[in-house]
Amino acid sequence: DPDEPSTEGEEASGYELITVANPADITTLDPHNNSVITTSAVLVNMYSKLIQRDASGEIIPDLATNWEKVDDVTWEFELEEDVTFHNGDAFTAEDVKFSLERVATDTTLQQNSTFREIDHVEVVDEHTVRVVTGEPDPQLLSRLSTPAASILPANHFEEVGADEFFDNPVGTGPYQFSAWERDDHVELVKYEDYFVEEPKWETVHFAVVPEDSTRVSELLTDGVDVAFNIPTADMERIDENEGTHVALAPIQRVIQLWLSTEEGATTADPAVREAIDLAIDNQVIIDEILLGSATATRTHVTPGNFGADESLYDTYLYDPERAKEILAEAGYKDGVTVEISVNNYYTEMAEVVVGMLDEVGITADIELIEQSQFADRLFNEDLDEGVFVGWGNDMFDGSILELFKEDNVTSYSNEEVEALLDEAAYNMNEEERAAQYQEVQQIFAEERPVVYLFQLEGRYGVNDRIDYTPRLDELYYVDEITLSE
Amino acid sequence: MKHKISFSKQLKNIGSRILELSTPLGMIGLITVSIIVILAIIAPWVVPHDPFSMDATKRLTPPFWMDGGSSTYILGTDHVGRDLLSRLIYGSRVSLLVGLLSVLIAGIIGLFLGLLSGYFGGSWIDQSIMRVVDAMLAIPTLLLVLVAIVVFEPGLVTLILVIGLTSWAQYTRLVRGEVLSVKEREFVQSAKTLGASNTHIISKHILPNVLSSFIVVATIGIATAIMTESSLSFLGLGVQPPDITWGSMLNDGRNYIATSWWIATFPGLAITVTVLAITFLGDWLRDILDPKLKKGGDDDDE
Amino acid sequence: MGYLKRSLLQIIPSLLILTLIVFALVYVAGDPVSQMLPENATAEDRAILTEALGLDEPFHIQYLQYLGDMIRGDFGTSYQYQEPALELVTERLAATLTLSLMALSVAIFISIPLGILAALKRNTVIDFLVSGISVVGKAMPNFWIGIMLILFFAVMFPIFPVSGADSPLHFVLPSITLGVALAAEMTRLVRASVLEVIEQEYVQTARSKGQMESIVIGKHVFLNSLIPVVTIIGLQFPQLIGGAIVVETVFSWPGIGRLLLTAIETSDMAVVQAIVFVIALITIVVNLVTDIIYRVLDPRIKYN
Amino acid sequence: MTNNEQHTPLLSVDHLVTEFSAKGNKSITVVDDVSFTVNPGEIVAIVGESGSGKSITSQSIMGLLKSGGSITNGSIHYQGSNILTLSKKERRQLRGKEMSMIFQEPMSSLNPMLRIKSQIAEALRINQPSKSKRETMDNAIDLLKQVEIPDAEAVANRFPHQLSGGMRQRVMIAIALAGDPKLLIADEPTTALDVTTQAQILALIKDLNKRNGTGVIFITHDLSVVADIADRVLVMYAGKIVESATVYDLFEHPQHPYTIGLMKAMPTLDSQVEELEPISGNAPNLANKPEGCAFYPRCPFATEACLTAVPELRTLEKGHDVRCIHPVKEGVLHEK
Amino acid sequence: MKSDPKNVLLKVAGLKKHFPVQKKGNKKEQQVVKAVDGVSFHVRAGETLGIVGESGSGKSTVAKLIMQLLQPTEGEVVFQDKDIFNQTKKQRKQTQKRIQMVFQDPYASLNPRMTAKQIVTEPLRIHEKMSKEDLDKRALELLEEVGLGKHHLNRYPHQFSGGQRQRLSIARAIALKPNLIVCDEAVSALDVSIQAQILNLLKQLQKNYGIAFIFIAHGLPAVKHISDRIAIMYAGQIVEIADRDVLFTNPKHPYTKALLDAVPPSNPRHRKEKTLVKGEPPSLMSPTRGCPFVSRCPNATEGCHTNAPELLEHEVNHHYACHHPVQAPNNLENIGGRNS
Ligand SMILES: Nc1ncnc2c1ncn2[C@@H]1O[C@H](COP(=O)(O)OP(=O)(O)OP(=O)(O)O)[C@@H](O)[C@H]1O
Ligand SMILES: Nc1ncnc2c1ncn2[C@@H]1O[C@H](COP(=O)(O)OP(=O)(O)OP(=O)(O)O)[C@@H](O)[C@H]1O
Ligand SMILES: [Mg+2]
Ligand SMILES: [Mg+2]
Ligand code: NI
Repeated sequence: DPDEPSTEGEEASGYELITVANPADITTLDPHNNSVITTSAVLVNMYSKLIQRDASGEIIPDLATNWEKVDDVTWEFELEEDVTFHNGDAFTAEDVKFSLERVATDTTLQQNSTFREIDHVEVVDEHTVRVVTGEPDPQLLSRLSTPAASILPANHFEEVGADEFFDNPVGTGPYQFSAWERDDHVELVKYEDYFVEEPKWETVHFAVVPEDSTRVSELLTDGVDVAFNIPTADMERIDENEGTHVALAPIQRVIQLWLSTEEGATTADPAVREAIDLAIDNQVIIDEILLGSATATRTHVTPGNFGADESLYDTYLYDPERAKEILAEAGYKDGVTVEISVNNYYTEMAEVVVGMLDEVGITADIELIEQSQFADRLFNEDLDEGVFVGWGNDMFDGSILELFKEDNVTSYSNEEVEALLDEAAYNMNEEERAAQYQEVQQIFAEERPVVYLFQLEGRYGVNDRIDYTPRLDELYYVDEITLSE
Repeated sequence: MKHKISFSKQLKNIGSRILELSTPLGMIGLITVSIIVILAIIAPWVVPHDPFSMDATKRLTPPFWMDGGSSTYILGTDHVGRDLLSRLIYGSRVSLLVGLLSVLIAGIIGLFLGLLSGYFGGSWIDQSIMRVVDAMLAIPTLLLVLVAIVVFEPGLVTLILVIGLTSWAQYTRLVRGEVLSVKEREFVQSAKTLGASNTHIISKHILPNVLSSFIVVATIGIATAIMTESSLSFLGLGVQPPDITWGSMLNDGRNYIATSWWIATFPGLAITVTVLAITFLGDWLRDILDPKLKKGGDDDDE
Repeated sequence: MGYLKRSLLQIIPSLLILTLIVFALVYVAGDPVSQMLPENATAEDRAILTEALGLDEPFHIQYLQYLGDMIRGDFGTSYQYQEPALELVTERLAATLTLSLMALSVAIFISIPLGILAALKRNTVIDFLVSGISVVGKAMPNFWIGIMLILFFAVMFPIFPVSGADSPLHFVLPSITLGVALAAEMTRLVRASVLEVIEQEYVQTARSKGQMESIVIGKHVFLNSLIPVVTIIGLQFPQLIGGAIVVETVFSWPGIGRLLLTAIETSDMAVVQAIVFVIALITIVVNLVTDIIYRVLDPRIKYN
Repeated sequence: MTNNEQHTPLLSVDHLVTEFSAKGNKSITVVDDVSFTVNPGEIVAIVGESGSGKSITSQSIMGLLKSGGSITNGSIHYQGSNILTLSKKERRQLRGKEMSMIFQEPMSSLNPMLRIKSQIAEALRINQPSKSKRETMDNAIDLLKQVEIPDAEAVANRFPHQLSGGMRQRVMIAIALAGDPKLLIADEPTTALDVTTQAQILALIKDLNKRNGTGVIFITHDLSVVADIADRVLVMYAGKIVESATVYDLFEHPQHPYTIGLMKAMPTLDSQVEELEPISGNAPNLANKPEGCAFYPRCPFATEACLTAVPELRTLEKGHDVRCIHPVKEGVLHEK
Repeated sequence: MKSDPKNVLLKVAGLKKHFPVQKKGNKKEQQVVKAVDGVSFHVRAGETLGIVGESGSGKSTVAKLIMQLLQPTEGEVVFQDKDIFNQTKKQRKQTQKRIQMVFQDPYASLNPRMTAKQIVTEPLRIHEKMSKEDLDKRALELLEEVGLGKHHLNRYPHQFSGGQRQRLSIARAIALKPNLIVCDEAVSALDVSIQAQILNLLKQLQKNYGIAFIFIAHGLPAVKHISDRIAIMYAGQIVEIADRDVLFTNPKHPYTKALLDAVPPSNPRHRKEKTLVKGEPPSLMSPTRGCPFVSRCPNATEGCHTNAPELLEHEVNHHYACHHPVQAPNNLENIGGRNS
């Protein structure tokens, strides 16, 4: 197995090796061609971006020390000096231009669509670049702070070509690539010349343990330091076990129930939608199924995201009696039947929701949809009137609300919302823009094209020897992990 | 009228054969399978609770004999508070259905092609059937089912069809082999000398003589199908809720094995016991269906 | 060698049929485009990608294209990994084959002594026990066995590591898990086969020479009862690999089964096709090899 | 008798009873109170219908009963000592060296996986473990030559399936001779063979018997083979010996109705009869044998008494025993 | 008699059956087993022709050819003046009705899953449309004809003894009142006491219905007992064919002579020194140009190796194929008498 850091002669510091167990392997080492969060979670340790988010979602410097808006379509970034890639190449503005233009122009890259707004990148001088977008793009900073905006060494990359480069990739991050044993683990080692400070850990392992119970077993037997996505059932066991504990933190995923407003759908009747909202006891699901590891919400734009309406956060509506009344008033004497497509990843929660709906006289027929089929079915509009999903928001932006713009899944149409979203999309005035999104959230809460249930928390099993505070973006910045006293 | 008498006599013969050839294991198999089948049929009338109704506040109740157990939920409840016993009983329905129907599909295809292939052994018909069989047998059933399930979306009907349509090859091979050997037996030759047609020979002479080994293997096939379903459930591709199968129950409980063992253990036991019982039954059927194995001898003239 | 040539010739149509089955399935499965794009991609984004991947051609063109590529050794590119699918498969093949072979060894190691024992002690308590255990072994879902083994032998009594494929110790639990069913099947077979051989007249002949019973069993009974056992290994091999899909998941084993599941989850069909094809090819080769072993073992075939 | 008193017989079987226990059922007596002796240099034939217990008798002597079978009564003395009291190992050491056996089916009595030479060598090595490999091989080929196998060297290198039935039976005899046994049991060694081959094998066994003085128990259901080879004959019916006599005595003065029946039923080359006289009915099922005389249902001479009385084996004249209440007097055969 | 064409029921002329086989080694050439290699004979209505020969000499193959279970390589089989291999499907069915067969193995020749009634009425169901009542009646008649009774009707083959099964086979064979029954080793597997029952039954049936038999067997005594004429087969050919008594008293072919010599005596008093044929029958795959018996023949000369003798009618009704026939008549002792 991997080269255990040699501790001969020295006292073992404890920082020799940290192992993080994920349910899935990384899919690629190419940050521009990846849309899987577990992959990004690993890659952020190897590559840097111009800017990044801190644990709470604030944008902070990374390779860029300063940035400012030149005009509505131009941003200027001042770059860090004396930065070297893991192979020794110096980091310059050319690398930024190369990297951002690669992802913005190569249509075969999975992240191309996110960066298509970028028209070109101008090298002002060796340590200054300008990013120019086609249209005014208020989300540009969000885009540039995602792992997909990672900076690669232009010269080296062009010299060896993509295939060879990703066999042995280099970045400017705190850890450098060492080995990738497919479906087993990725190994990173400390990059001594990291431009911020010397990284703490000698070696980092991202192990792949797909089976939940096995991952927990690994944690319990000290096989791993951090086990991501542990089953709620095991939380108590991990906490009670000597030497391990559970760390929880909100993540960007909100469980929600889309309700079609298309003519003919049962849920087209606002009364039904309201009844559904009122019938669901969010807290019971949170407490019983998730053992508290979630926060009730009535909006998708949760705190830490641009344009969040905090009044709709950490709250929910539950009034089964009123739900029954509403249905009765609306004339549903024999009850209502709603068909719901469920992303099978959330089967357990959906089953409980079905039970709750049943209480108020709404019969829910659920159809489970395999995770891999879900996106396909969604795009082919081959889903039932109700759709039970968990939806992320990797831009940390209110623009996620555009899901319900124009021809959307729920056929929801509201001119006001349309107008607000259209404006916000290109509005470079942050305050105004935030207000626009907040207004949309209020309208949604009223009209319910979607019933938001709760924001999930990431569940991490952690070995007591380390201190680990999970992040909102579910990424592991390994250097944030320290040995506990 | 005469044949009616002989028919009832035959029935009686079968009855007495069953008793005569009873072995402890065979009886255990027969009785267990009967109980399961009966339970499956009368499930709606005997379940103590609605197997679908959940009560999140009652979740993870242990079986009645344990601390915190309750006599209302004899085997406890699952992770969303549904009665395990009721689900177990209901689960037998779909599990058996999957087993029976998929084997029925596979069996009919397999038997038909096997008879064809064996009877016309060596001909192009045989050759082409066998090449397809080789192709089918070269891929692990589970893999084939897996790919197919993903293509056609998981669900009860898909599952039955897919298991059925991917597992016929083994029956074809078995039947073909049997046919090839039965075909050479002298009684088939003698039927040929009588001028019997191919259909007559296949239906009257070959089929009855390959049927017993076929039935035995098909019985085991039911058990295999139940196991395949549970493996698929484990991989999240089995029968989808609200349909209940033992496999899906087992899968529901797999994250609770360390904390609430009963959720996965009872369906696991149910699968094991059923598969065992079916295996016993199959072994025993082999004996029952063999007219030669008959105890005692009334060989002599009465 | 006429036999070998004939067998090899028979493989070709089977493989063709196989590619057709797999390709048809994958074709029906639809395109992977939606998987490849981020959540907030638009229809336009999809169209661009579809064309880029050449997924807009009709079925037969795509199939012929696929066949042609395959003959050239190109099984397509995994969109997930951006690598040749075949390479991905062969990379992981070793892990799965090692696991399967270990499981096979476990099965052989368990079944042969037990099967012989049961046959020699026919109708005794030992026979009943062995047969009982083997039937139960076959009737338990293997993932269940795996999870239980981890719970007992890695967590409660930390004798073996939980998962992974790093040291020889890591092999123990997974190969037992995977081997149990085969061991059960083979035990039954060995028992039946020994029972059959032991009734043969040539065994009596050996005894009538005054040969020691242990040698009679070892030399005359065992060798002859091995033949059906060899054939069953060939037949059971695909099921072993099938079982590996599940076992690899339980034990985080970096093999083909895991790759397949990921590929299926992400509709990475090039990889699925490559896996099915490679497994089928291996199965066919294994069958050929067992057939040859069988022919070598049995002089009745060899010298006729 | 005079001869017998001087030497103890080679083999003496007394009141042998062998039973088979079938699962759950009461056990069936397959060999029932069988007594006979074999002297050195003597060929004793056992005849009887299929299922009459001939093979089980021989397996009892060899100690090779299959599972389920056991000797429940009687004794078997070999050269004066009761071999039933020997340990398993001592019993095994008798086999091959003192007594050996040839089986009915030449097709299945050789191990299909081993070359002829190694099967013969195996028998040789058990008896002379000290010999070198070369010597053993040479001996094996000598043995093959002894049983008149042409081209012995080549045949030694073949596998059983490459030989014809007659050759295999010769190989079996060679194996049986490897230990120079004093007693050879041949269980229907020629039944599966052609007449011409049968004649060759019979000649070979006779020759052996003459040359080496080997005592032979020859089991058959063919009376003419008996006529050709035997010194003494035991007729078995339903597990019991019903008649025992010298071969001449038996053919000239058969006493038991069953023996007579067999003779009349047998077509011969020298007879000119239009119709054979078969024995009516079928052999009894051993699991529910009739009370009284087992042959009663098929016997043309049966009386009331036969229905209940179990006949004893009686000595009618010197060396001629019959198990019948009213044995056929001399001349009956002609009268009928 | 022989020249009376009306009396000839079955005529076999120049019949050959060569089985192609794969031989190991890289030789491309097609190997054949000449199982039957130029066999001619005839059977008259109501008579019994015995065929005797060593194992593998082609007896069963001849039987199968006559039963149309095999297609001949060459030659013809004429039954009631029609070449049976050259007929329409309808005619074929007619022929099949007229020729029946009884097989050797009473355990294998009956379908274990049919009752006695079903077995004996199967030919009737195939060839004749009969009412159920008639079928039942006929089944009983047939069983009684072969010495079985009403209580046997609903039994399965395994509930019968070997002899009884052979009776069932015979009952099935006579169901359609055939003109010819081919018995391939029909009594070889039976005990003597039972064998006699079956032989008597066959004779009885022949007497009652005038059925002709082809009686194939190893055992010379049984063949002698039942046959009118006897053909001796060796290595796929008939080497001698004659009336029964002629054959036994005056065998001409050295193989016939050897065969007769090899038969064990019926009484120990008749033990004699035998002239044993040495060696094994020749391989059917590498036939010599000469006489098939040459390798084992005591009389063989140079000519026998190169020149195959033809089967010719050397004496009236006595055909044999030999250049050096046996001279002295066979001096069997006690011909005509039993052990008196
Ligand atoms: N293993 C066994 N279990 C039960 N019964 C047996 C067993 N072996 C033989 N028998 C019975 O013992 C009786 C005698 O068998 P045996 O083999 O001695 O007959 P045989 O005289 O040698 O007959 P054959 O001429 O057919 O060889 C038969 O009725 C048979 O059914
Ligand atoms: N289908 C076949 N393919 C190849 N060879 C065959 C086939 N059938 C028979 N033979 C061969 O033809 C020869 C004659 O066989 P046949 O069965 O006619 O002999 P037989 O005289 O009936 O022998 P037996 O007395 O043993 O029944 C044998 O050498 C046999 O091996
Ligand atoms: Mg015997
Ligand atoms: Mg034959
Ligand atoms: Ni009726």
